[in-house]
Amino acid sequence: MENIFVNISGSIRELIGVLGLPPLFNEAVMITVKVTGILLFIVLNALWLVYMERKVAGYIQCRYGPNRVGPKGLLQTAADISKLISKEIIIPSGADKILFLLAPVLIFTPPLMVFMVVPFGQNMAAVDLNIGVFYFLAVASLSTVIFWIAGWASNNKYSLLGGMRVVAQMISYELPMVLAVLGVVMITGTLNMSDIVRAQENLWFIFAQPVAFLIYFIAGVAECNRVPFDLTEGESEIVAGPFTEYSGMGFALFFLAEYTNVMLVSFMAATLFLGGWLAPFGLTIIPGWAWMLIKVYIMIFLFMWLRWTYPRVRVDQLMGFGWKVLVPLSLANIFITGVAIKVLDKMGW
Amino acid sequence: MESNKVAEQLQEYFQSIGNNRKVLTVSPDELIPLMYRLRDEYEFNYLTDETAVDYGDYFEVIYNLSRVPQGDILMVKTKVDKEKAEVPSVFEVWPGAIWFEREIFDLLGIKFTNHPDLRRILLDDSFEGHPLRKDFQWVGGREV
Amino acid sequence: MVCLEERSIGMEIKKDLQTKHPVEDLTDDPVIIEQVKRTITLAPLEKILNLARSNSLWPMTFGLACCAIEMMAAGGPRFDLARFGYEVFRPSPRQADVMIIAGTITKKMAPFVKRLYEQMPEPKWVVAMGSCAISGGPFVDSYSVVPGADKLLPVDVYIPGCPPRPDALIHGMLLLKEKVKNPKVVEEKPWKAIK
Amino acid sequence: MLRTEEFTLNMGPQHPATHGVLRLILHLDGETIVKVEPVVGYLHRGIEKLAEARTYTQVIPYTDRLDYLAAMLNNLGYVQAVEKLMGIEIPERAEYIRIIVSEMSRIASHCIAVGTYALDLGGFTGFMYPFREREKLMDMFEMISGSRMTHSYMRIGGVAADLPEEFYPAIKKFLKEFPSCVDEYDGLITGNEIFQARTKGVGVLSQEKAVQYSISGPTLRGSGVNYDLRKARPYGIYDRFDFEVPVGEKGDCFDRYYCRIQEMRQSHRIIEQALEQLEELPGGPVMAKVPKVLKPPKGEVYHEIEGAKGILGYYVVSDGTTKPYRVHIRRPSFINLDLLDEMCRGWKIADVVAILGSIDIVLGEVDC
Repeated sequence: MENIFVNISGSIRELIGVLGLPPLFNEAVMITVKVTGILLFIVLNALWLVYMERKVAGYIQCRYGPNRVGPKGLLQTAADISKLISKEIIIPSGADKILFLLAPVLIFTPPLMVFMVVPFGQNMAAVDLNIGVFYFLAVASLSTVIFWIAGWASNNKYSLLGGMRVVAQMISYELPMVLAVLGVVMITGTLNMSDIVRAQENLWFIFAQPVAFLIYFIAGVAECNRVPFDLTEGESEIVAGPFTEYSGMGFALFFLAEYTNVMLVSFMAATLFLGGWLAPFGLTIIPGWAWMLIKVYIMIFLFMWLRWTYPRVRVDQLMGFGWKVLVPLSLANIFITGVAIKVLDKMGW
Repeated sequence: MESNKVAEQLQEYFQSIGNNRKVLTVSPDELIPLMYRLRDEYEFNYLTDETAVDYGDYFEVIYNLSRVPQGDILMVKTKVDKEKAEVPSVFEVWPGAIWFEREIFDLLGIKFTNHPDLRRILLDDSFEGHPLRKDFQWVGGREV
Repeated sequence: MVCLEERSIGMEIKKDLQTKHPVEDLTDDPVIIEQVKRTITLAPLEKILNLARSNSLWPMTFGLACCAIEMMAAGGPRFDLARFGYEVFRPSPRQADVMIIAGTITKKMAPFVKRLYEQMPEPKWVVAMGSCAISGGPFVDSYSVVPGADKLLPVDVYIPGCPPRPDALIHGMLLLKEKVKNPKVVEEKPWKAIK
Repeated sequence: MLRTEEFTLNMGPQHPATHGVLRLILHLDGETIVKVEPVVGYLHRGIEKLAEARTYTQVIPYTDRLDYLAAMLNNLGYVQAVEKLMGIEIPERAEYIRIIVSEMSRIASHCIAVGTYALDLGGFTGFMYPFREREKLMDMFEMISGSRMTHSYMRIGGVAADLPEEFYPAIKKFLKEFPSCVDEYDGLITGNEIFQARTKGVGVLSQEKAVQYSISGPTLRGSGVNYDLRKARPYGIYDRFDFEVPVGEKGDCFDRYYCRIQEMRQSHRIIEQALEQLEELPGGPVMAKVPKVLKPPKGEVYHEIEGAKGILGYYVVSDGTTKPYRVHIRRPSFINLDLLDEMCRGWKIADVVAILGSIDIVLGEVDC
């Protein structure tokens, strides 16, 4: 069971190899198989997360979530998405047509590109980049621009405000995220995702770097625009932020992209801090990739729990907290880890 | 409450003051000095309510003042005839009167002099006529 | 009794084709009639989409008066609108499917109601909740109240009551669900919808 | 030279945070507010004109639809005004029932005020928990008056009907659970650091300005003015119960919100005492001897009570016929709203929502 997926990809490789086509072609086919696999995984998970969020919200608020559509309400999100597909797409007059239609299309690319690097299990990363973490941080910040395009193109004052808030928030929370991840990279000395996971054999980094994990988690919540930092889609202030003007499939893509971002940040948290596919206390009866999924879902549940308890922060408090608290804290964390590494080397570990 | 006591003391300052059944009546031109005196000397510092009634040929504007936090209340009334419905605004005595008077202007058509911005507040600006006047005609929506 | 209303303005689904197609009285150009007959018909795909649409009607946060509080109570913990998947109250008209007119429409508010209705993307429905939205209610002979929402918009479901109980609203939404699932239920057998 | 322009944003009649159909024209400089211009009247149904064409008893259902969150308190105000005009003495039992029912209505109104305030600041769960308590109150109202929100339960001269038997166990169970529920709100909303960060020190209202602008209710008491009509000028039998009036110190959004939470606890105490004293009473009538067709003597009366949102006053002029000549309603939400402009200057958009939520207005009452 452990590397069932590795065997599948191996058998596909032999299947194509038999055709005797040039090796470059094999590589291309392998990559497309992996991309479709990951895309399928993402879309299915996003649909499932929408349902899970509404059920979790229901139980936190002492009411049932959707339980009438399909068995136990499982088809609820399917009904939502197919309804949104068949909705009329309205392009507001005076809107920047190309950008308006481009934004929902682009919103899915940054998370998809980063998922190529995420190690789902023992050497199950689609592309095992040796600068995985750096690639993740670089590409994840692309979605800022896309939100801003959506905000600008819809020619609506609320979206403009939402777009301005997005730029301010996501940029000012990139920095603490990068510095927190730097703490981990200093210990492992490598940027390769799988090596980082292997380095957590005996001690997960959440115990070695608790402060870094906390900063990473808070910055992750801000990156995905989740409550208490959901100022972009501040429901009671600026109606629906950048996607006020989007109807039908445009809105559905933004809706699902939010959950893909949450999944992405949880995957990274699991690999960097919770020891990826390593089983805790050696319980290897459950395969590695299943452990990875369990940890990711624990993190996602944390995101949802946070959403249904906290109100929203104000814009200037958000910026103040980001710059005055998180950045100095993460710098101090880097300093202490540096000193600790030096001291531990001296004591010959 | 002690409206008749207030009435005697103020008798010598304002001739137009009258007192029937515990209500101070005063003419519009002496309204503002009386209000200032009531607020400063008798610390009626809280204007709870200001409204108006259309009695056919004249309007009556009613002010209810009370003392915070003691809680006594006093009613002051002025009369102004219908054609030149012009009452001085008590905005400078109690700034809270600003929306009271806009509503009275909107629904009854009494103009308040030196009121900061006298516009319609409840009805649409394109609405003609003042609904709370007794001679207001309108067609209801009931399909008879 | 919650009653179902055939929309006063003929919207997207035409009657069955054997009878004279309504487009014929609009134009007598055979090409256009042919085109219209070919496109606007109740294809199986439309049936599936109607099924999906009926199970995820997103109402727009558009409370006017006392009925809005009962609408919030319907979304609350006890009468849980979330069970049917209708609890996603979208503030922006672009993402809403159903406009629940909960309260009195005054003449000053009428143009905004009309504009919000036009901003909603097709296919959209209107639920007139409460006797004020149905016919002006206790304020029908006031000088500033529009006597009924159907003076402004085509209304799909009328929910009487002042204010109607939250479970009456849920019953109305279920009726709308029947209507969306099979628009013909209104003409032939409306009582079938009211199980 | 870089020139930044002001732009106006329309928090229009349809907005998730305006508690109904209030339109705020915000003149913004970036995110900070330069000027707020509230536009009201989108729910003006002309109740005062309709009341002139109805008999005295027919006006009662219109008063329910004014502040539709606390319908009992509206009835109480109107009915006591007409009784004062006609000089009717209502039986002791009816007085107690009125007190219990109006304090329950005050708790229901504050439940919604607290719930929607948490919703405006983004805490969706804080909106759901008070609604759960309110549903229990709704059941009891339905037992008493047959309707959840628009009860029209009080009549001129007493109450429509006596309390049903199954009301007493229900209210006792509610009174036992309610304090723990209010502590739960404290934990979920008041104790929440982000909620405190969003409300402490925001939209400060000084005492002199509050009194000058005739603000009333929890908004006035939040600024430290101890003026509650139930204590300052007791009407009905409020002087038989002992309860404190919660008063804030700094007059910011948090104090106004916290006054409402404390007032829920005080109303809970009043209901407990009223219930005990009601049980000792012999079962008397609940309606005074009042003629079927009421013809009050010519004259006028102005009567004020402490409504859920503030001082609710009724000015009734009668010309001796069966229909009132003029009914004017002093609506607290309408008056509390005119100060929104000064309180919001210099704050952000998110604070306009917080300040508007802390004043707690109901559009049915603002537009009458």
